Amino acid sequence: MTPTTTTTPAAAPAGPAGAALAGQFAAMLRIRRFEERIEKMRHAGEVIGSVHLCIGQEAIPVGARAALEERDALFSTYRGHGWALACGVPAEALFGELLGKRTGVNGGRGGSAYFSAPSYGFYGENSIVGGGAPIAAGAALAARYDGSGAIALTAFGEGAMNQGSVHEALNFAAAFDLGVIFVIENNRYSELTPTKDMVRDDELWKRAAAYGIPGVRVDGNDPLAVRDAVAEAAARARAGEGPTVVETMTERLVGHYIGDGEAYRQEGEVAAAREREPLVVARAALLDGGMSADSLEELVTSVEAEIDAAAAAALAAEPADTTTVREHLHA
Amino acid sequence: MTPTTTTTPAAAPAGPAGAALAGQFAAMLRIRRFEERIEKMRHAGEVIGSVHLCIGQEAIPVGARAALEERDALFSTYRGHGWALACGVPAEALFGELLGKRTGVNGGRGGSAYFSAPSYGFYGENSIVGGGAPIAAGAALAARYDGSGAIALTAFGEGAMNQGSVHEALNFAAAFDLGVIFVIENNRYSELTPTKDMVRDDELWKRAAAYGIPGVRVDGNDPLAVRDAVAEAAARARAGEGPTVVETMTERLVGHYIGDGEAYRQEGEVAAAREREPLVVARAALLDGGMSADSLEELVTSVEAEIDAAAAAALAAEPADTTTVREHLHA
Amino acid sequence: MPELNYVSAVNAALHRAMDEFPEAIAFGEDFAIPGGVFTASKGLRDRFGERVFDTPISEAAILGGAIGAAVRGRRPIVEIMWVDFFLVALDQIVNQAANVRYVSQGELTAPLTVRTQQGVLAGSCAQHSQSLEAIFAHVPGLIVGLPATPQDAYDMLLSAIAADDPAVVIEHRSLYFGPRAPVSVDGPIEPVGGARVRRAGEDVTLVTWGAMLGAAVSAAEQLADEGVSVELIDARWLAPFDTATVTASVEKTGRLVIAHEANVSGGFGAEVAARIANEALWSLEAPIVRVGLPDSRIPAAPVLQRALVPGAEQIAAALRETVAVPA
Amino acid sequence: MPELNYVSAVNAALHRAMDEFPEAIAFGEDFAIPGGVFTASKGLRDRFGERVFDTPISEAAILGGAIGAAVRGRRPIVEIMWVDFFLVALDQIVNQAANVRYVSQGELTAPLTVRTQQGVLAGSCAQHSQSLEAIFAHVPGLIVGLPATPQDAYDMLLSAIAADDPAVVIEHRSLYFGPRAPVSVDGPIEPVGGARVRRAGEDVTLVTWGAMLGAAVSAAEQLADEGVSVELIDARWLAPFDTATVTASVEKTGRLVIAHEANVSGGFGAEVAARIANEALWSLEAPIVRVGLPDSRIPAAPVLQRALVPGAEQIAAALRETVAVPA
Ligand SMILES: Cc1ncc(C[n+]2csc(CCOP(=O)(O)OP(=O)(O)O)c2C)c(N)n1
Ligand SMILES: Cc1ncc(C[n+]2csc(CCOP(=O)(O)OP(=O)(O)O)c2C)c(N)n1
Ligand SMILES: [Mg+2]
Ligand SMILES: [Mg+2]
Repeated sequence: MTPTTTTTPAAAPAGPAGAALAGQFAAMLRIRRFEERIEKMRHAGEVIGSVHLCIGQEAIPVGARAALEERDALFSTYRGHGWALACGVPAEALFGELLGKRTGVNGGRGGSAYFSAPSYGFYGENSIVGGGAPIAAGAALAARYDGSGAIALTAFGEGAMNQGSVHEALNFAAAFDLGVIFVIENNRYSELTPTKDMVRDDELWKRAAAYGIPGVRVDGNDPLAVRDAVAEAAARARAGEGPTVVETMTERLVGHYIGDGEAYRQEGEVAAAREREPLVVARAALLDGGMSADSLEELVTSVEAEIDAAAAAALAAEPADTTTVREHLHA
Repeated sequence: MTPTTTTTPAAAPAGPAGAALAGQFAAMLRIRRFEERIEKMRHAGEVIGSVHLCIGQEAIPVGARAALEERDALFSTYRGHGWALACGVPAEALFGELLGKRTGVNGGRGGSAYFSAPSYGFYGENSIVGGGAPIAAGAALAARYDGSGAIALTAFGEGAMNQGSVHEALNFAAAFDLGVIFVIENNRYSELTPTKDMVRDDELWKRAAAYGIPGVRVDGNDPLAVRDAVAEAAARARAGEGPTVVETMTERLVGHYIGDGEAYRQEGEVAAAREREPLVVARAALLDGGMSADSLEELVTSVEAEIDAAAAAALAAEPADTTTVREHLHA
Repeated sequence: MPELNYVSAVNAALHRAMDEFPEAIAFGEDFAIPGGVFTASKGLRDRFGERVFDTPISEAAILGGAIGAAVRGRRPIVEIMWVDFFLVALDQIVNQAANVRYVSQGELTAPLTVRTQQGVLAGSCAQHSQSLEAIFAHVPGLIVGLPATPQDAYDMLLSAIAADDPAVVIEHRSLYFGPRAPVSVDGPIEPVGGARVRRAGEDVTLVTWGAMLGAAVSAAEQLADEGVSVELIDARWLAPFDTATVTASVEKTGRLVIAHEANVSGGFGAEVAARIANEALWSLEAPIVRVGLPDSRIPAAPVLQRALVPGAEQIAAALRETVAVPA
Repeated sequence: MPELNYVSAVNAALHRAMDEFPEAIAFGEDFAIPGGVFTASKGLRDRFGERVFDTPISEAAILGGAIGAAVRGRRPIVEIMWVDFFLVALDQIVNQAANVRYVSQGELTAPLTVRTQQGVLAGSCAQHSQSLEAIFAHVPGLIVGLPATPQDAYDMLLSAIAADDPAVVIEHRSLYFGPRAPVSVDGPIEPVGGARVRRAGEDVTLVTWGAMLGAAVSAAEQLADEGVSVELIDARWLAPFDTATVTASVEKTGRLVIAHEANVSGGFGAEVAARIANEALWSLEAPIVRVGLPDSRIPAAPVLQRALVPGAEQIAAALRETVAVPA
């Protein structure tokens, strides 16, 4: 399944790589604009509660999802809007969820940090650090029996690598050759704490060796690099050869959550990161590759129009339905 | 602190290694005879409840304890009688504990699988697989602040390496250079299940690299090899250089617990193990090294006499005190 | 009807579930090839092959694995060997499994069953002795049952497995190798829920569940000898809890004793008392009395355990105290 | 007396504890250099250096680390950022910490304090919203407190830290940045335990704790306007629980309402009801009523949360219902 976007690049650079990059640029931009709009909605008090944006990290979901198929199951963390969008969840239904609308993917029950949209292969966010890793292994286990040939992918932050459940999931999947891909979104911070101070060796991909499985580190700001690494892992998973750890190196350009004062940043850190962030890099590559500034602008405009429309529709929707709030506790 | 034993080898082979081996033989034999007696008591209905014997694994506690000092803190699993004896806990108080006597180290409250004797540096067994690992890291943490120069050692089975808490403890200790030694007692089984089927790579010492700390695998049936590996780890720990993983390879000659039918054994497995078990090996080495059969016999007799006396005294002691059963819940 | 002891009834139910639900899979520590440390899963691996397997000592992976498999169409049956071990991975059942259906508005479901066992057995240590049903019963979204007889070990497990929601079935070690009883093994699978009046009576209501049923029966018999008629209710399921049966009984007897092995404070007996103090207060002719483990940790020595763990004697005393209150 | 809001009172208590107990150390996720995600631990690292540190996202290591340090002479104060996260490592507090003193007959002790916070805040998701005090209060050996005011945030935390047993102090996010109040910061450290009558009354007893106190006060005020005099008890500590104060009040008022944010079934309100239904049954002139979150998972949308989470209105309704019962 390629990343879903309503915008098909008008005049992408020549060749399949160029076309792929243009598509991925559009998909990343779509996430970026979504997140930016959410940030505004949060500040405006339209979205309420803790929100974790993936601004700067968009290449990971976009690249990873491009290497998967529709039948596969994907599990993310609370920082999951980008993953859902990459899976094809309509922006309107996602806006609706965060706005607490009836039209939200979970009718407002999940919220920013814990929604799911399984019909798009998005098996959900998880707000417990590491909580999704064993569940993803279980999804891969299911594929053992159902003949679907499906695999699973779970994404989590580098800080989650210190959580017991992730360790257990890695070993469980390795021992039984489960078709699951463990994607580490390494943005260098565990909330407000530099993760390098919480581990001895911050090359976390190397921990794969402890479980006897392959591990790789790639540029998490390059969607094609992520796609290729995940594609390799996916091939292995689908062939019954078990799990892979894919560590993707990135930077979060905003706070851990909206409102984070970011006192932990080094001088100039975010400014430097903004120079190498995925949209900047992809935009330059597209222009370098021969895409015209006009075509690019057209692409941007069309993505922005889509997001605007989705936001407007979501804002206009009915609030979550309080009359059914007690339903669906049990079958 | 050398392993405590009331028996000083009469005529050990020449040289310090010979003397050490004779001492360790006596210490291992003391554990063996203790365990054998417990087995009898269990079958006789004098000891009641689940009992996990360390028969075949005695070289690990004896060797490891020989590399530690009195100020250090030691944490074991439910398979901990040998560790306690190696720490110098009197056999009588240990018999008493398992027999549910007032004179038991915890007055019968701990039982076979969850007792402690901190005045001997034995901070206790743990009946939750992996539960003791973070606690041992905490004991090492305490030493940071108290100027004691103490270190901690935690022993657990190879199966425990798949438990989340052990992972967290390893990383926590590694990240903060805590002076704790992680001793894996690798007897190849997680209860009734071969551990090699539960991991992809059964060289568990290699997992140390995931945490950026040294790992080593040694012959766990050779107390001197264990001692040396632990001594190296202890030096590192005391120097503030952090934790080490010491994987000690051994074989349990009996069931996981008394009563285990051992259906999981391969044909001839235990018989082969009995040829290379620590007492057989040490006995041969002592004789080879020039110790006379008579001296050896004397040593054996004296250990057995000690165990007999301890058992008899424990059996004669008062049962646990029911009148105080509600005490010590709170300060 | 085969004569089965409790653990064989569990085993029979597991066989039937694997047979009737092609989507069922089953796993746990020492579960498959060894057949379970208490033989509960004996023969499953031979019969159902790869659908039954052993796991590493990784409770979070077992429970999380069950959830992931469940949301993808399987019907996992897993074992947590002791309820105490649940505590290393409670997140997976409370924060994860229990939320699946509700948060997704029913788009996802987690039809998984966790079998575990609990309680004090002579010599069991403090970390292998707790009765923790109250924790699970405080988690909306879970089904919680404690079978007390071979028939219920069979029936309730099947009901839990057939239910399309996460269920925790808590067995008790002390029951596994108890007496055999005829067990009907070909009835339809009932929905979860529903208490059973194990003994009808007029003077006082005794509510219990799990392994305490045996002691409750003895106590009721003792009281019968003394001329007191005890209505004994085996709650069976704590979630859903059959309040109506208890209320109806108390309305008849006017007196209520609740007995469980778990610690008194915060035990599920409190919930039963609270419901009655709300719904049937005017029927009460005596204070509600709870019998349970006094609030203490649990020592290993059998002599100490006997001094703490309540049994028929304590229940009988509570019944006597309750009926002695003048109407 | 400084004017402090709740979280600053927590902060002041932490500073005082680190100052007065040289053996105290303090750690948790984002606790030291960042000063805590809610600023509770601000300034500690600067002032106490290495005695205060940040940890990996490893709750078992945090809690186990605290236990190990405690049995070796330290007095650890640790933070579990949300009570929901406790569930990934509950073993360490239930199977490990709570057993230390009892099993060793007092030879070992675990004088550690875990601070955590809980509850629903507008928009918080199902995995960040639970109120789990009943779980801890069901674990003998633990001290459990829920401070509701800045003064108690200060006092109770110090009491917990000074106690030589494992303590869980459960704060509530919604209180952190509430109004400032004068907080006495140089009184002696009290032993743990003891409820407070926040408002004396004659007609009905209202027992609550934690963040529900605010709603309870409003409800009591509403009822006062209606001519009903409510005796409002802030339980403060669930373990040890001050039953005597509640019993004495119910003996006076004859009516009891219990309110908490936790789910009703299996909540600690059940324990309070059960104790009264045993100790003060004859004083009751109306059924005991509990107010709590109906047994449900917790949705994120504020509008849905408001439809579930009880507040002053629900409490007032329960009080009215209770006083309406004819004597
Ligand atoms: C078990 C658990 N512990 C702590 C938290 C609080 N918490 C939420 S996000 C986070 C940091 C996670 O860092 P990382 O895994 O690197 O992911 P990132 O947020 O950087 O994407 C923490 C500690 C939690 N949600 N769950
Ligand atoms: C958390 C937890 N899960 C499961 C168990 C049950 N159990 C007790 S011992 C054991 C096997 C442990 O194997 P290993 O770590 O290799 O130690 P060994 O017994 O071989 O010394 C298991 C699964 C437990 N006590 N705690
Ligand atoms: Mg991160
Ligand atoms: Mg082993």
